[in-house]
Amino acid sequence: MVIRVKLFAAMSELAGSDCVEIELPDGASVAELRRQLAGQWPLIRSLLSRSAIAINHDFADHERILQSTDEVAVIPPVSGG
Amino acid sequence: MVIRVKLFAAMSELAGSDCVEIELPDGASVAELRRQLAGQWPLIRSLLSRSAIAINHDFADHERILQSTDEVAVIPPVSGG
Amino acid sequence: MFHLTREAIDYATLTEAVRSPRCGAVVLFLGTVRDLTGEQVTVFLDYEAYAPMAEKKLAEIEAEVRRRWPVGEVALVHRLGRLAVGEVSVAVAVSCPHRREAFAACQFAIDTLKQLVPIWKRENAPDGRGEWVHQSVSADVACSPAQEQP
Amino acid sequence: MFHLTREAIDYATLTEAVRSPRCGAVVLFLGTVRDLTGEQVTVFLDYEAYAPMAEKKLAEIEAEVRRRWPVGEVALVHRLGRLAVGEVSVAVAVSCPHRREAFAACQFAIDTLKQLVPIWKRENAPDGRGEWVHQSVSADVACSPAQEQP
Repeated sequence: MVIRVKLFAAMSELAGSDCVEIELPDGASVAELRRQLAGQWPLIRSLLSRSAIAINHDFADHERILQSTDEVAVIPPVSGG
Repeated sequence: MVIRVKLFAAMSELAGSDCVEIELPDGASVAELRRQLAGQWPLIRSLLSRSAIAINHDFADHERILQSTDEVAVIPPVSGG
Repeated sequence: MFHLTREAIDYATLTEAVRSPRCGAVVLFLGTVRDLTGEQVTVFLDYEAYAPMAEKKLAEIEAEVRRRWPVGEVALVHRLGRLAVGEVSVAVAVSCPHRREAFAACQFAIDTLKQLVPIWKRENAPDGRGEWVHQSVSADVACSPAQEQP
Repeated sequence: MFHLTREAIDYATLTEAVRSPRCGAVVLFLGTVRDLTGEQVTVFLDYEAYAPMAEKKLAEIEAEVRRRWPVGEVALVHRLGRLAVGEVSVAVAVSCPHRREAFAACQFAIDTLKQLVPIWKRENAPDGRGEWVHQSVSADVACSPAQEQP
């Protein structure tokens, strides 16, 4: 399945885009998504390691299995307020 | 010496005036002032026992010696805010 | 800055007055006249002050707040006279570089104001009865816990 | 109530909106753009949000505040886009029957907002350089303690 991943702030600057697409096997987890992102976009590795993954507007843990219809985003450390 | 004592809120209602005058010997303390006030205005006794005495706009302890030029007030429990 | 006033408290102007480019945090506290104190219905309040002493105590509170926290500006205003339900009786505004300081300084200022400043309120009930509020700090005198806070 | 906005935050209207005759205490927190973060001079900030998730998290914070404290009303507003030094980036207003609850609820709301809500700021220096702020929560990544609070 192809997952579109939204990127924000420095993450989007490092990747050169506010959205990337990534090919993942069916039943892939968030941990697998992280490995693929880090492999294909080496520049985002460091910040990715400090970032959370959100699925459908909630924080998701490493074991969460992705669905092709999920809205997926990388959430670097927030700095609102 | 004659000391004028300012009264506020329920203390002033109980005494029927916002100010009373009291005759005290020279060198009298705040404790002596309290005894004289309670003796001459029995209605204020209960609230007086829960009130502070202020001299020249500061809280004064029982041992403080009064001067004839002092501005003296009874400060019942405050309820501002 | 601090003052006693018989006019409505303009807390927006007060808040603007404490803002500063050096201060990333502003905390404003408003005390307002409640319609209920415990079971007792209030229709209006009268506030009375021993004004020169109240102003001296407000000045001391301002000085202590500035001594304890890196305050940009602090403003304390208390209303006097007759207030309807919903009106603002007291406003405290504080600016600090960071928010924890601003919250702590504002809370200290209103807590200390309510302990030390010689101002009294009279609660007036719908039947026309009014009563000055002089709750005791000691447990052996009857007092409603509901009256402990504004 | 909560919202994200690209307009200046009208905190006076927000404060009026949370006032209530049942609530004797209102606490308002304002976060404003500081001119200095540590040694670094800021001339303006850009705020970006992952808007649908930010709104979901704001709704969750509002619900949690109402669950924990006897809140009359709570309002959370965050500004987005470009802000000059001194402008208000975030406002949280809370009304409660008593002041301790109002302070605690307001502080919890802004603390939680700053931890959970996906909003980011970019600090823009006088030389034109800009940098997104992504400080780490762990001690092993360099971060200025001065950046920890608003």
